[in-house]
Amino acid sequence: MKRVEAIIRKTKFTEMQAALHEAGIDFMSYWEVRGVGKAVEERSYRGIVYDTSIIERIMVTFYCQDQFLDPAIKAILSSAKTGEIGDGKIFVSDVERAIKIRNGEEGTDALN
Amino acid sequence: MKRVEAIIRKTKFTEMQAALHEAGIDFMSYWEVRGVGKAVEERSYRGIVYDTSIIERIMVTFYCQDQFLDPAIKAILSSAKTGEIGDGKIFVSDVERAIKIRNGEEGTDALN
Amino acid sequence: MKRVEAIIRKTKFTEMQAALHEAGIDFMSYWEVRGVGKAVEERSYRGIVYDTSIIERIMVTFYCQDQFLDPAIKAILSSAKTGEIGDGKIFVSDVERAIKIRNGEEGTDALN
Amino acid sequence: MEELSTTVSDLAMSVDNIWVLIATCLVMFMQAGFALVEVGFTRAKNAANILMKNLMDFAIGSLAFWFIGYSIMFGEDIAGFMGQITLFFGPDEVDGLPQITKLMFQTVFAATAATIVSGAMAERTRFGAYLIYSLVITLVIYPISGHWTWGGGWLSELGFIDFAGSTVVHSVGGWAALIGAALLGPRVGKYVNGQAKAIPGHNLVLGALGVFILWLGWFGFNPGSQLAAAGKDNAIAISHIFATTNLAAAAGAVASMIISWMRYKRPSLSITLNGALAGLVGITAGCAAVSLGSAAIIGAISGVALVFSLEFIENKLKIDDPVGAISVHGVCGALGTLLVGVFATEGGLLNGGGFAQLGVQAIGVFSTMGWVVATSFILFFAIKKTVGLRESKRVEEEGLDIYEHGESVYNSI
Amino acid sequence: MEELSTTVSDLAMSVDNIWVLIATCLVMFMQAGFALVEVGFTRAKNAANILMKNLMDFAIGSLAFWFIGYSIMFGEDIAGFMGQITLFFGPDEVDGLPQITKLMFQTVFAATAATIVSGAMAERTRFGAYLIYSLVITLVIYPISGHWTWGGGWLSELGFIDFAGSTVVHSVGGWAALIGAALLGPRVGKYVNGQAKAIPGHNLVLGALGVFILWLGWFGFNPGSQLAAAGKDNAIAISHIFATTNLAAAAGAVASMIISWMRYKRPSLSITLNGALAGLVGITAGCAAVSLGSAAIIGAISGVALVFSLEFIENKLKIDDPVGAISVHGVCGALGTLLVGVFATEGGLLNGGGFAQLGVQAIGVFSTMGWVVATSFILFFAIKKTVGLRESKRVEEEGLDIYEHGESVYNSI
Amino acid sequence: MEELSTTVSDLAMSVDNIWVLIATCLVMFMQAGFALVEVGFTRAKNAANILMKNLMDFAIGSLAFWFIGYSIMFGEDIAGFMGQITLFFGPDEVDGLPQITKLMFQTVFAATAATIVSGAMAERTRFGAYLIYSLVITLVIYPISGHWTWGGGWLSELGFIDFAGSTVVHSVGGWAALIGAALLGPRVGKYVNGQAKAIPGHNLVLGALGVFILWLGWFGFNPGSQLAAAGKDNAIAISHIFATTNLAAAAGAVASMIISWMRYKRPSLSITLNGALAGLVGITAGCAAVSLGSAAIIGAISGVALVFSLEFIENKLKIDDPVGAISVHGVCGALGTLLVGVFATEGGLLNGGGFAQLGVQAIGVFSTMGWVVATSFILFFAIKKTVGLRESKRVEEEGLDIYEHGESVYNSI
Ligand SMILES: Nc1ncnc2c1ncn2[C@@H]1O[C@H](COP(=O)(O)OP(=O)(O)O)[C@@H](O)[C@H]1O
Ligand SMILES: Nc1ncnc2c1ncn2[C@@H]1O[C@H](COP(=O)(O)OP(=O)(O)O)[C@@H](O)[C@H]1O
Ligand SMILES: Nc1ncnc2c1ncn2[C@@H]1O[C@H](COP(=O)(O)OP(=O)(O)O)[C@@H](O)[C@H]1O
Repeated sequence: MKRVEAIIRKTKFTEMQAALHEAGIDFMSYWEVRGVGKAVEERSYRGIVYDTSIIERIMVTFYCQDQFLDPAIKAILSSAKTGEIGDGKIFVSDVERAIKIRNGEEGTDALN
Repeated sequence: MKRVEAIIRKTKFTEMQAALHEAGIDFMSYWEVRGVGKAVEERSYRGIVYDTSIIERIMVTFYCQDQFLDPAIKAILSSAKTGEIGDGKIFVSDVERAIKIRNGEEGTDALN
Repeated sequence: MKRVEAIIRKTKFTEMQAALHEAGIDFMSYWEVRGVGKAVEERSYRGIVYDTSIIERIMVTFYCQDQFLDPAIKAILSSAKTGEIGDGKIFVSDVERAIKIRNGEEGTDALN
Repeated sequence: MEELSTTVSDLAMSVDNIWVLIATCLVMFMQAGFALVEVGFTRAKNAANILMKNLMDFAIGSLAFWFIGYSIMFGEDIAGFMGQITLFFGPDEVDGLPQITKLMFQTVFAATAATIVSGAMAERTRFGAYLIYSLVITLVIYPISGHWTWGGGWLSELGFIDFAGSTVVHSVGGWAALIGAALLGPRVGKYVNGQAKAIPGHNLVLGALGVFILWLGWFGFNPGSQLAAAGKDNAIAISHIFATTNLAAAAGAVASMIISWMRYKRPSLSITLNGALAGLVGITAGCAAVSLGSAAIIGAISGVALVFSLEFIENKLKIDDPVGAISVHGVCGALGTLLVGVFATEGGLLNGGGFAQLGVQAIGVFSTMGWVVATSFILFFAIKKTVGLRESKRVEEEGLDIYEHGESVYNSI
Repeated sequence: MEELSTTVSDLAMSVDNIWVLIATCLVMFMQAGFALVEVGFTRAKNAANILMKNLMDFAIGSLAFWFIGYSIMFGEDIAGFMGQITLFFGPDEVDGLPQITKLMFQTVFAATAATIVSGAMAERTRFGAYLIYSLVITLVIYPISGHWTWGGGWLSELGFIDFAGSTVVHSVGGWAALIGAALLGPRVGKYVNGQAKAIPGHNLVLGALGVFILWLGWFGFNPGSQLAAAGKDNAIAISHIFATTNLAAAAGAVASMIISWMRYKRPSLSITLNGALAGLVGITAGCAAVSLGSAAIIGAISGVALVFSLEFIENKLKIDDPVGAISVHGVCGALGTLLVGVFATEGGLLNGGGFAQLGVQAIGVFSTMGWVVATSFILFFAIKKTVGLRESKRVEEEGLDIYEHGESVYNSI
Repeated sequence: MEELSTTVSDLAMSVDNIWVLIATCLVMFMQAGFALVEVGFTRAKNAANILMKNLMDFAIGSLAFWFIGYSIMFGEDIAGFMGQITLFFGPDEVDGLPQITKLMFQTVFAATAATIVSGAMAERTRFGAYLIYSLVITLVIYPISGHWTWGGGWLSELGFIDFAGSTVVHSVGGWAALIGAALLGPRVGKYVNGQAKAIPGHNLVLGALGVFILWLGWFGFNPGSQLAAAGKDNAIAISHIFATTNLAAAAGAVASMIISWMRYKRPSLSITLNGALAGLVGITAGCAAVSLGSAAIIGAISGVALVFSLEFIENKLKIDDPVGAISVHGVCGALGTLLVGVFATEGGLLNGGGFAQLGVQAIGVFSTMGWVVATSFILFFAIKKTVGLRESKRVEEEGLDIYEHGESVYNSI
């Protein structure tokens, strides 16, 4: 069982959700984060002009069976990419247990 | 040392916090997320009726010693469950190190 | 490759970002969380006085190569610490894969 | 010469007319103030519901009051109890003021009474049930007790003083709120083992803006109730009322801030905002009858009473009133009306008038309270037994907005 | 005696003057209402852009209308088409009212027409392009068609009734919005495979506050358009207009709520808010010409029409209008103007007046529409081909605020 | 006949009275505008604190100005320096206007002066210290310099022109803000290695709404200062003032937008909002004395000056003023007052009046500045040395709301 964390552009979420759906991933959770990265933007506020590398991004997390991993990554790469700096990253790590609260089911059954 | 991530209904947070307290878990962090899942709701906006599976949930994360894990899971299952679709999931993974910023303590001492 | 999660005071973010930069960490994502911990504050609302251990914190997450880990932890400890209850924690876990969305690069190249 | 004299008297009427119309605008704007206070002092998940209720209070109220409410309140007196009904009131005639100006001014007052309840019953009432309540209070409950005092009914005969409606408007709303909130029961999670829990409002900036708007609107509510502005006496009167209103509000805010500072160790914004409103409600009955100094004292008393009333209703009565409407409008409205008997420049206890006026004030306060408690109990009870008053626990927990209205107020992405 | 008589007539003028100035204040405040509605019904990432557009509509509009707009609209008639231009209008003279009072009252009306468009073109228009549009509509498009009806032009000769501007102001804004939105194309993601998607506004509390402010402002817009308050007839008139305005708004809100309840199974806040505005726009033309009952009916019809118009424009025409400006101002403005021909107490179809007035109303509605559609098409097309009308996809996706203004409206830390 | 003549003159007074009372309402509403601007331009963690300060400015100010402030300012002149004190001013008499109307109108002006400071000292001042300041400025500092110009004091003898208070009100607030902010020092994190950092406000929608409300309120502030509306001359005057006020605001907004566009490459909302206010403050002194064209120019000059003043104070003086109050009210208030000497239709430098008036204007501006700088320095210094002016670093970092008031303004769950 894997946990996939993808940090993406806010505007790419809908497309990515559709692509993940194609790849068999129907469950996920996401929230807004601010990212510090290479993408730098100019801002001004009341006369102070400044550069910021802090930009708004969405963190999407989903937990899936190992065999869904590669299609899911492909789906993200194809849907969330613009090719410009600031597209974000995908991180994969291992998860030991999953439990569905509604009925207490464990393991892969709990993933969806 | 384990990291537990529970995605639950917003309204169940207070009850769950109390139940976790009983189970010896007094430290946690949480934030609001949006979840894509089986629970589907109907919305309308300015004349467009649509279904959405995007619902508001809370992501609760806590880090605990291994022996607290099972009681904690039981506590969540008993307090955050309604039995209806949308109750959410619990995911457990492994954590390597924990450090308390206040005094630099490491290991299980750092957990609380 | 490690994932570092640090839960810190909101006001310490800017300092910590600078310290991490010194330690070679230039990429991170953060968001606001509420923490349940030892720090207890008194509040009142419309005549009800109550204590709460729920306080606002920032969760900072970054993924880095193993050799950056110790300097990064040191940087956090030195910059985000006030010595008073409520300073927060650092948790480290293992990450298996990292992929850069912009160009599909994998591994340590994807981290920055 | 005669012609000129008519022109002048028409002109005086025109001045009265624009004064009352402007006051009507200010009072109408109070609807926005109430909406903001209520939405700010409750949770985000019920914001659409509250906004709808406030909008409908005014929309339905405008139609209903025009339909029969106005004539029940101001129609020819029938036995001191109510007025003769005229359907769809609105002749294009002048009777002191253009008749329609009076209709409009009274409409915004009626809507104020109705809207007070919405805050106390917030976050758990079925929307349909609320609409029924809102219709009935504007059609019947408010106009009848209003007739007693303002429409030439039995209380006005007695000499009951309620210049701009501490009792006629605010207490009516406040007591209906009391009954409604009591019959509904507290919100899920409000009391845990009999102990009241704080459920902080989601946006106090909105609440504060609402209070500023209400304070502004009260400069229409009270000085507008003079219903005239032309001539020296009227000019002095509205100016006096303007000042009593403002001083009472100021004193109410300061007093409640000080009390909150003493009792809860810190000056509380949520209390102070309510305190300003308490001062305003408190002075409404006596704004034309008391001196500036007395006004400040009445405001301060209201501000102090508010804090204790909030605690009493929350901790002793265990009635859950998310915005404090019962304390602000019911309790301080009644208190302010009674205090007219104490402070009135003519006839007040402290000005050598004895207990007579105070007695009349008490009769007015308690008879109106009795009427509203009885009728709104019947109303809410009937609603409860038929269409149902309260939302299901599930809907309440997830928020009324999504289940009742299919919309959420705050959206991202 | 003569002196006294002059004093009295000056006094009457003074009463008219303060009435119109106060109405000007109320209408000016509608700018805040529009800004809030537009910002609330769109996404957070474009909030600074919308606020800037609304602020600039009023700022640029004030300067431009003073510069030549006012005189084009109200200057001495040239062939029924436009007025004689006077640069920087503003003599310190009285002509019925102080001339500058008229300038100010008309300025806030002109700014209203301009600002309507901003909502329909929200979230994707280049800021510079918008400024050009805003300047041209206030300088030329609005004053010329305005002259036809209010400035002594050919429509006023025909007997076209548009008391406060359902057509002159609202439809002008609405049709310009239609053309602008059509030429711009829909926002990214609005239509997926030809199917309209909901893009909910980010803060409906702001939207609701905006609607309350607009409702308030309309009490300046319509009764202020009487341009007088002194004397019995004027007093009755403004009072009547006040009531028709309010009843139409109330009926519009209730009607659209009911329709939304029936069609979408739940009473929708976003629809009901628009419904109140629809009622207000609908009654604007006939507020002085119809009875209270007819006003309520016109409001209700507008509220119903609104819902179907929103659907039609969104699903059939596939024009993306984030705030519903085309339906509210264009469609309900035209409809309300036509309904004067049906409901007018004098000359209305239902009051035995035959089809004559209705015919004239239709001429007014469609000629104004033709003018605006033609000129704004030329304008937007010219902008499109020169400086460009629409932002790049990238900027639109990330939000106009950061790229156009370098600022975000909501900030934490 | 005689009777009729009295009726007419009473009627004229009544018209003046309602005009001034309505202006009072508009100016009172500016309190909400200031609260919104200040809360919007600062961070969420200090929102309750700012709202409390604004509420208390008005509440305490109302009581204090009634107590002795008004009579210090307008009581019988003592040596050109201050008025004779009368405790609790408020006789129910007419002297031109009802005396209490004057009290109310001046009260809302005094509260305006007080509230200006709150923004400049935001996010780091102790609440108790602020209350002391607020009390002292309304009781003493403002009334005394106000007396010089408006109460029959020495500046009015000289012929100093400050019609509605660019100097008397705004600069007084602005210079007190300067001293307060300087003595407090900058917020934690504002200057890093001597370099100013942006600390963006948390909600510019609130800021923009505040600016719209202030713009509206200014139509009471300036035209209301005529203190009369009846008669041809007054009608023309208030109408003229209305227009100069509006054009200056519009020009200020446009000018500052253009400058921000040139200097920072994008049209900045935060600057433009301040620019509109700069134009309003700038025209306040001369609104009755200059032509419409001059008003637009004064507005534009103020809008341009604003941008450079903001930069100068932030980068050169290194005084941290979160909302720009010093620049908007202090600098543009002084500038606008001086420009009366340049543009006044009668006596202005450009209208052939020579340097005389300009000299007098300079005396007025700098003597008032001197008074305020001196007294507020003493005041803030005394507070600093006794109860303490500034919150601890810890409290400032975590936010004043929780430690000072025990409440947070935004709550979820
Ligand atoms: N090592 C990392 N740890 C945590 N978040 C990261 C890391 N690298 C990138 N991110 C997130 O991804 C976002 C985009 O990264 P950025 O470097 O700007 O562009 P790109 O991914 O195209 O190289 C950042 O703003 C940040 O939120
Ligand atoms: N595999 C998953 N990965 C991430 N989040 C998930 C996953 N499965 C469920 N969730 C989260 O849990 C929420 C509830 O899940 P849902 O399928 O609606 O109900 P249930 O858990 O009762 O089956 C989802 O909205 C989502 O936020
Ligand atoms: N075991 C844990 N799991 C998750 N979050 C934790 C844990 N321990 C602490 N935190 C987070 O760190 C914050 C600070 O912790 P607290 O106990 O108040 O102070 P300190 O870290 O100084 O002991 C908490 O509010 C919570 O957000």
